[in-house]
Amino acid sequence: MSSSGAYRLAQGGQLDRSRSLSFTFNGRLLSGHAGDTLASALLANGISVVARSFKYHRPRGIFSAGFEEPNALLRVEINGAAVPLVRATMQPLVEGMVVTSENCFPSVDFDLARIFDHAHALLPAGFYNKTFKWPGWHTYESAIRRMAGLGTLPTGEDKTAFFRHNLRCDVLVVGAGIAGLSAALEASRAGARVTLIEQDAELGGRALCERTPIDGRSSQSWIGEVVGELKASSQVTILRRTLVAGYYDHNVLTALDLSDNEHPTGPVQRFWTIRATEVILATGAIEQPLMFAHNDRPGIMLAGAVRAYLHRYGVAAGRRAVVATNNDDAYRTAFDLHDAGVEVAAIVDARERVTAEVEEEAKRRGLKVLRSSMVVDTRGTTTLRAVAVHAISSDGFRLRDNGVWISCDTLAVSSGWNPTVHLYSQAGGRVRYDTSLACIVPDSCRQRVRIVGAANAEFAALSAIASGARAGREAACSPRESQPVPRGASSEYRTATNGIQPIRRAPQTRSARQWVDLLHDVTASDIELAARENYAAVEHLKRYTTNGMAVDQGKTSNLNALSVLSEVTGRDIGALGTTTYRPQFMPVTFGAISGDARGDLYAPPRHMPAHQWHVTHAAQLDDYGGWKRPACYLRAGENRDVAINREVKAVRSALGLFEGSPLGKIEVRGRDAARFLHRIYLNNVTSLQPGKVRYGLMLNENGIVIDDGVFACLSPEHYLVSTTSGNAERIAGWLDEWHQCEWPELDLVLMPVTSQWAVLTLAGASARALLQQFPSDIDFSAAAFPHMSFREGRIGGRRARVQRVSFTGELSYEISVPADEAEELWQELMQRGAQFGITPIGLEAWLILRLEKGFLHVGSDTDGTTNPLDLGFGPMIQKKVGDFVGRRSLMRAHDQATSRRQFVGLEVLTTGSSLVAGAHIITSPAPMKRSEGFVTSAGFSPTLGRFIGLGLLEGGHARIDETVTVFDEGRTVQARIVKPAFFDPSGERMNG
Amino acid sequence: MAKHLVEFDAHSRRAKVRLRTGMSVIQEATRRGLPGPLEAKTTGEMTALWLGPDQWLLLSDHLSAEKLIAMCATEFAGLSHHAVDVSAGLSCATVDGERAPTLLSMGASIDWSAQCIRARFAAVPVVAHRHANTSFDLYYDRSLREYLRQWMCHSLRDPLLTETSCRSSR
Amino acid sequence: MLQIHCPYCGMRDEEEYRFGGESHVTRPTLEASDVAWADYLFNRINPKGIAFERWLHSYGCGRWFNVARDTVTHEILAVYPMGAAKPQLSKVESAQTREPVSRAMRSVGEGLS
Amino acid sequence: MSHYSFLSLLSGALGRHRRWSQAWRTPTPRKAYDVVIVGAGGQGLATAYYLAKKHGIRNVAVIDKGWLGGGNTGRNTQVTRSNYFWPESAAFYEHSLKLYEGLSRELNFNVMLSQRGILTVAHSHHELESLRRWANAIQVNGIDSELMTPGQIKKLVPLMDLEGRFPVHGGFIQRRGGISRHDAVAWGYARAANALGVDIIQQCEVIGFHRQSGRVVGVETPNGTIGAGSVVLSVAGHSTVLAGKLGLRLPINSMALQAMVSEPIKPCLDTVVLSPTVHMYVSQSDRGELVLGGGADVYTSYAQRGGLPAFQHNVTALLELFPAFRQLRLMRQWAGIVDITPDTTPIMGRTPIEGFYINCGWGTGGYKAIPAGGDTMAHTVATGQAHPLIAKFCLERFVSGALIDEGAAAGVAH
Repeated sequence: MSSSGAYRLAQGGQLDRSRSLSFTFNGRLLSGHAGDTLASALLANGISVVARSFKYHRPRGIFSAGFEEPNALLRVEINGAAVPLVRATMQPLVEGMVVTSENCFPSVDFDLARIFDHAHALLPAGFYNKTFKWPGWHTYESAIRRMAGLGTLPTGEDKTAFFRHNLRCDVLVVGAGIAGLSAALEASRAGARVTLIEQDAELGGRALCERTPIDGRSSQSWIGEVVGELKASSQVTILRRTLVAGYYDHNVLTALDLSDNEHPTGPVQRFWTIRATEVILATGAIEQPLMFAHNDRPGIMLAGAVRAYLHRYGVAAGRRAVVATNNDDAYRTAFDLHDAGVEVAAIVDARERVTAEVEEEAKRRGLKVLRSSMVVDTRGTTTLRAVAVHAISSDGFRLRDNGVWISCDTLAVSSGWNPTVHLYSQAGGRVRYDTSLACIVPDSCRQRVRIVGAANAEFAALSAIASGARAGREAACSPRESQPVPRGASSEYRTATNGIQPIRRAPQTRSARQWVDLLHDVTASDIELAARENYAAVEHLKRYTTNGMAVDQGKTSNLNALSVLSEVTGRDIGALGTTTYRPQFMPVTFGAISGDARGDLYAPPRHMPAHQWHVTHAAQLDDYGGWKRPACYLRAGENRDVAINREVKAVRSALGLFEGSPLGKIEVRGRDAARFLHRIYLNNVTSLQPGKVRYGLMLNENGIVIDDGVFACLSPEHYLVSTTSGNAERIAGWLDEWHQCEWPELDLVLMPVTSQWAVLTLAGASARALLQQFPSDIDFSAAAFPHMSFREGRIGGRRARVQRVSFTGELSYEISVPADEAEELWQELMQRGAQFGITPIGLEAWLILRLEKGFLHVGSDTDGTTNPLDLGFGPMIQKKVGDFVGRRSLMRAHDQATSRRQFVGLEVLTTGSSLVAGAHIITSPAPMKRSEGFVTSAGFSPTLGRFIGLGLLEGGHARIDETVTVFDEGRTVQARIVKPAFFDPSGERMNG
Repeated sequence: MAKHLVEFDAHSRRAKVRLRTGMSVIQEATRRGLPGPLEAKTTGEMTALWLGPDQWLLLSDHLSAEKLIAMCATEFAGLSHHAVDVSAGLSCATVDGERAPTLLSMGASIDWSAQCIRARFAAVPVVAHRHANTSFDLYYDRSLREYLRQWMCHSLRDPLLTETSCRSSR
Repeated sequence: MLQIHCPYCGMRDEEEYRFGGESHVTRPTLEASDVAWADYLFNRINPKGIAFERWLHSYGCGRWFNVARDTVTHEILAVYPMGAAKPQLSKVESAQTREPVSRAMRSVGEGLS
Repeated sequence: MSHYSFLSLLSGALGRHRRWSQAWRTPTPRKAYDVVIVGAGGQGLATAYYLAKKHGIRNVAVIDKGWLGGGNTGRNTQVTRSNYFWPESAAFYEHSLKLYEGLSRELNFNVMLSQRGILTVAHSHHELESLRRWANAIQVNGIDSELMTPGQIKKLVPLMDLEGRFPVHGGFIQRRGGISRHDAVAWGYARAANALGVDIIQQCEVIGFHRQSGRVVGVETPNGTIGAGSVVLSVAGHSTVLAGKLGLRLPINSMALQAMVSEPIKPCLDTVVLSPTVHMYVSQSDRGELVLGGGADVYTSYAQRGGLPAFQHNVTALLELFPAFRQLRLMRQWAGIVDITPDTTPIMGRTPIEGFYINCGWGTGGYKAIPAGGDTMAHTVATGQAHPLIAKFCLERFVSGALIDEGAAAGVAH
C-alpha cells in the first residue's frame, strides 16, 4: 500500500514517506508512514471514532497529540503481545500492529452500552451513593463491575524484557523542548554532568509542531544545532522516549524508558532511577479545551494538536474547520490550516478585542473572525457535522443572539495553555492559580529544582530559551554543599498565552451536557450538583464527581472543573486551591517498576556448601529462611512422610548425617567478651570454662524470647556464639547494635563467620566410632570429650571445630570445617560411615527428632509474646546475677503471672487421630468455647508410634496429666498434657 | 563483548582474611599502613581493602590466610583486634570491560569510581575492588553465587550492554 | 528515596541503611519503676519536625551513627557520631553534600549518548 | 435533608437534580459544646454520630484542620475484615464488621460493602501452621474462616502463581471480609451526624487545649477557644503531636503507609488477597483499578507521601504473585500517616487527664474499625466508663505489659 490515507497532505511533516507501514484497526487494514504515531496514522486514514467513553459509551475521536490524550486509549498488539490502554498519540506506528478499541460492544461504531447515555439523567455524580442499598450492594455489584474498567487484561505471550537502571548526575533536565534544550546546553557548557530526558522520540518539544521561527531561523535548524552540540558532549546523557513519572525526596526521580519498546529482538522497557543534585523541569504546558454543549464529539480537537498533525505528520485533521478560542494563540491553527489548503469556516473568539496583528493576518487570508462569540453546541454522531455559534455577553455568561449553525467536520478549541506542574508538585512544590496569566503557575519548592519554559508560564519562545539557559548555568554552578532552601520559581520571563481572556465555558442551552472530564464523562452539571450538596472542597469535588481521577489524571479537565466550581460558588479559582499531584505523572508499567525481579531474582535463594551433593542425591529442597535445604531425601517409591520416618529411625537406630551450615556463628573476642555476653544472654556466661559449651536464650528488652542456641568458650577472651539459622544476620546485627550504641566502652570485637564454616552434624550411637576412624588430634573418647564441650583441631587433615551438642537427643557432634571443604568431608563421612548405616537426614526428620526430645524451637514453639518464664527458665533467672537484656520486663506482674501460656507437651488420647500444629486447646465442656492455648509443634513420632506435640497452654506448668480438648477446623480430639520430653527424658543417649 | 563482561569463581585460591579492630585502635591501624575510607592498598604480597573504619579485608594470592592472620597478630599485639579466615566464605566474580560501570550501576546507584566499595548490589551485600578503570573484583557471600549469576545473566540481556550505541544515534 | 550521607562511605540510598529509631534514649537500671521502664521501652518523642535518630549503614561500613532529620520534609540536617550530643542545628552545616563527579558514572553517560 | 433512594434519584432527575440538599452544613462554631471531637476522619465522625444517635448527646462538634475524610480515611485500601487472632481484637472487629453489614441502610448512604472474601496465603509449611493456628483462633472466636488448599486457591484466584519463589502451600479465607468505599463511609457518617445536629467544622486546626484545674475544658483554634465538656482526640498520624500539648506521652510512631492503584481494567480479581510473606495485599476496586499496598516506610514520617523503596517492593511483590499483571500500569500512588503502636493494637479510652479521651494507634487497620471505634468511644465518653469491647485497649497496658500483640501472634512480626 502506498497511499497512507485520504487526509494525508501532499507534503509536509517529518515522516519517511518512502517507508509505508501497514496495520489493522478494528480489523480494517490501514497504512501509515515511518514517523507516524498511531494517532496520526488513524487521522490520516480518516478514522473519526476511535473509542467509547467510560460511563456513557459515547463515540470519541482523537483529541490531542500528546500524553494528555483522554480519548484514544487503545489495545495494541505487536507480534502476539497485547497491551491495553495505549495512548495512540504516544505510540509510534509499527508494521503489523493490531489495534482494537476497548470498552465497547459489539463495535466502536455501534455500542449497545450507549443506552447509559440516554439514561444519563439517572446517573449524576455519586448516584451509586444514593441507590443500590436495597437489598444490598452485592445484588448490583457484579453487573456494575463488568461495566466499569476500561481495558482488559493483556493476553498472549508477553515477550517484554524489563530492566532497572540507575543514574547519578549533577543536573537533570526533564523535557527537551526549546527551554530544556537550552538549559541542558548551558549546564553542560558550564561543565556539569547533564542528563536530558524527553518523553517524545524526537527532541524539540512543541517546536516540532510549529512553523513559527525561533530567533529568526526555522525551529528545525535551531533544534538541530543545539542537539548537535549536546550529542557531541561526553558530559551529556540523553534519554529519549523516556517518561519521568515520579519525583521523590532528595531529588530522586524515576522514569519509564520506552526507547527500545519496539526493539527487533523483542520489546524492552527500562525503569530509571535518577539521583540528581539539581533538577530543571522543562515539562511544557498543556492546552486546555473550552466547555460547551456536546463538546465531546469526534472531530473536536485541541487547536495545538491540529497544528501538530499538520506540521509534524502532514495530516489534515479535517476538510472544513472552525477554530474556537479565547486567545490569540489558536489563530495560528486557522492560519496554518488555511495555508495548507484546508478550508477554515470561521474563527470564533470569545473575546471582544483581538490583538491587531492576528486580526490583520486573518484579514489578509480572508478568514472570518466572529468576536464576542462562542461555540455553544454541536451536531453530529460519529463525526462532527456543525457547530452552533452565538454572540455572548462580555463576561461570557449570557447569550446575545439565537446563533447560527456553521457546518464543519473539525473544531479546533483552545482556552489557553496550562503549565505542566505535576512533577514540580510531586517534588513538594506549591502551585497557585495566577489570575493575570489565567493558568496554574509554580510558586516555590523545598527541593533543589528549577522550572522553566512553558512549564513556568513562559510561553514566548525567546523568554523560554532565555530562562532555560539561565537555569542551566545556575544549576551547574550552584554550590553542592548548600542546604536546599525553598526556592521560588522565577516569574520575570512569564508571559500569558497571547491576550487570553479566561472565558472557558459557554452559556448553557437547555440542559445540554457540557463535558469537563471526557474520559470519566464528568459534565459541568455534575460539578454544579457536587457544589449544591456541599462537596465543594476541591478534594471532595474530585472524589465525588471522579473528575480528574481517570487514567489521564485530568490533564485537560482539572482547570475547567475549577473554573466551573468557582463560577457556581462565586469564589475565584485562586481561593479554591488545587489538589496535590502524586506520582505517577503518567502510568508506568508494573513490569518495569519491578525490573522483572521474579522467582529467584525476587528473593535470593541461598545455597549450602554441600548443595551439589544434596541435589544429586534426590534431596527435596524447600525454602527455610531463605536457604534452599533438603526437607528429606527421597528413595525410590518413597513419598515425603515415608522418607522422613525412615530418616528418623535411621538416627535413632544407627547414624545420621545432617548439614546445618546456615547455623549462625559469631565470634566474640576481647577483654570484655564475657561481660558483654553476660548482659546479652539470660544465662550465666562468666562461669563458663574454656572448652565448654552452654545453652543460652536471648530476649528483647520487652522480655520476649528472640533466639536460642549454644555459646562456647574457646579461651577466656574468645567466645563462639551459635544462633538459629533463620536469625544468623539478625542476631549478629543485634549484638553489634548493643555494643556500638549502648556499651561502646566494652573492649571487644564481634565477627560473624557463618558462611566461612560449614556445619556437618553426626547424630547416632555410632557417631563417635565413625569419627574415631579419622586421623585426628582430637580425642573423641567420652571421657575426654563430654557432652556440651568444644574442641578445635584437625579431622582427616582438615581444620575443624567440633561441638558436642545434640538437637536430636542422640550422641551428636557438630563438625565445622571451612565451607569449601564441606562437600569432600561429607562424602568421606558417607563412605566411612557406610558400615554404620549412615543416612543423610533432611530438616523435617531433624525437627521430628527434636520434637521427640521436647526441645524448644524458637519461632515455632515461641511467638512474639513468649517470655522465658513461660518456658520454665524462672529458676535459672533467679540464679543469674546482674542485669541482662529484657530482665527488667520480666519483673512486671503480668510477665510473672502463672496464668500465662506456658510450654507443655501433649499426647493424643483419641486413638488413631492425629495432632497438628496450629490446633487450639479449648475450654471444654464449653459453657462458651474459648482458646486456652495452642499446639505449636506436632507430628507423628516413628520412635513412639503415636502423635505427639508441644504447645503453649494457660497455666500449663501446673496442668501436667490433665486431659484437654484439642480443636482443629471444627474437629476435636482428647489429649493429655505432659512434660515436654517424650523420648529418653534422662538424656542417657546424648550424654553417653 | 558482553559475555566476557562477567566471570564467576575467579581467584578461587586467593587467601581472604577479615580484620576488625576495636574503635580505639583505628588510628593505630592507619599508622600500620592499612587503607582509609573507600581505599585499597597493596603492600608487598598483600592487598588490603577498607570495609569500614574498624574493618579491613586482607587479600593475597601468595600468602596463606594463617600467615595473614599471624601478621595481624604481630602488628596488633596487645591491641583490641580480631582477624579471621574468610577465604571459604567469600567468593569472587570479576566485572571487566567498558560496559562494567553500566552493568554495575544496574545493581546499585553509587559512585563506582572509588577504589573499594562496600555496598548493596542487586539487593545483596558485596565488596567491590576497582583495580583498574573499568575492572572490578566483586566479593560476595558464597551462598549467593547462583543468585548473582542469574542476576547478571538477566541484566546482560539488556541491549544497552550488548549494543555499542543505543541512544542518541537514531 | 532518602539519600543519606554515611560519615564513612559517603552518599548512599536509604536501602543501604537500617533505621534505629529515636537516639539519645537512656536505658534505666533494674531499679526503675514499671512506669519509668515502660516509658523507656515504648514512649518516643515522635516529633513532627526535627528528629534525632540513629541509623546503621548495614550494607556498608556497619557503623551506627546519629542523624538529625526533618520528619516532614525528610531533609537531613546533620550527621554525627554515636555518643555525641545533639548538635545545635543552626551551627551544623548540611549533611546533604553530594559526591564529586564520578568517572565511572561519566563512562555510563558515554555508554548512553 | 433529602432522603436517598432510587425514587428520590428519579424525582431528582426530573428536577434536573436541582433540589438536592447539602450533605452537611458549613456551620460557624458555637461558644462551647458538650463534646468536641478533634479529627473529622471516619473514627471522629462515627463517634459523633453514635453520641447523637445512641446517647442523645447532640451538642457535639467535630473539628478538622483539613477536609472531612481527607486523612487516612480517604487514603486507605478499603479492606473490611474481622479475622483477628486474640479474642479481644476479634470481638471488637467482629462488632465493627456487623455494623458495616448494616451501614448503608443505617446511614441511608451506600458505602458499597463488598463481602468478596479476604484470602491470606501461606508460602511455607511453617507459615501454613501459623495460618492454621490463626484460622482456628478465628473459628474458636465464633467467626467464619476456612483453610484452603492450593487447589481451592487456584480455583478462587486463577491468576495467582502458586509456584513462585515462595510456593503457595495453602491459606485461609474469611468470606465475610472484603472491601467498601472509604469516602462513602466518611460522607455517610458526616451526613447522618449533621442531620442529628452535629457541627462539622472543617479547615479549623486545633493548636492547643484549654485546661482548668487539670481538666480539659476546651480546644484552642486560630479563631479562638471552643469550650468542651469532654474532648476526644481522633487524629491518626498526629496523635503524639496533639497529646504532647497536654504533656501526655504516647507509645506511638508516625509512619507513612503507601497505597497505589493501577489503570482500571475489566474484572479479573474477585477476592482480596493478602500475603504476609511477600508483605503485599491487593484487591480490585469496583471501578476496575487494582488497589495494592504493603508495609509502611521504615522511618518516622509526617509527610503524606511514600518513599520509592516501599513502593517498588510492593509492585515487585504483586508481580511475584501475579505475573499476569506485568503489562498493567501503575496510575497513582499516595500515602497516609499511620500511628504505629508496639503491639499493633489501638489505644482507646480515658487518659490520666480528666475530660480527655484518645482514640489512636490504629496502625494500618483503622478503616475497618470505624463503626465499632465510633460506637465504643461514644459509649465511653457518654458513660465515663470504657466500653467492655475496648477495656483492654487502654493506655495502661504498656505499663503492666499486658500487650495484645496481633502481629506477633499472627507470626508476621516475629
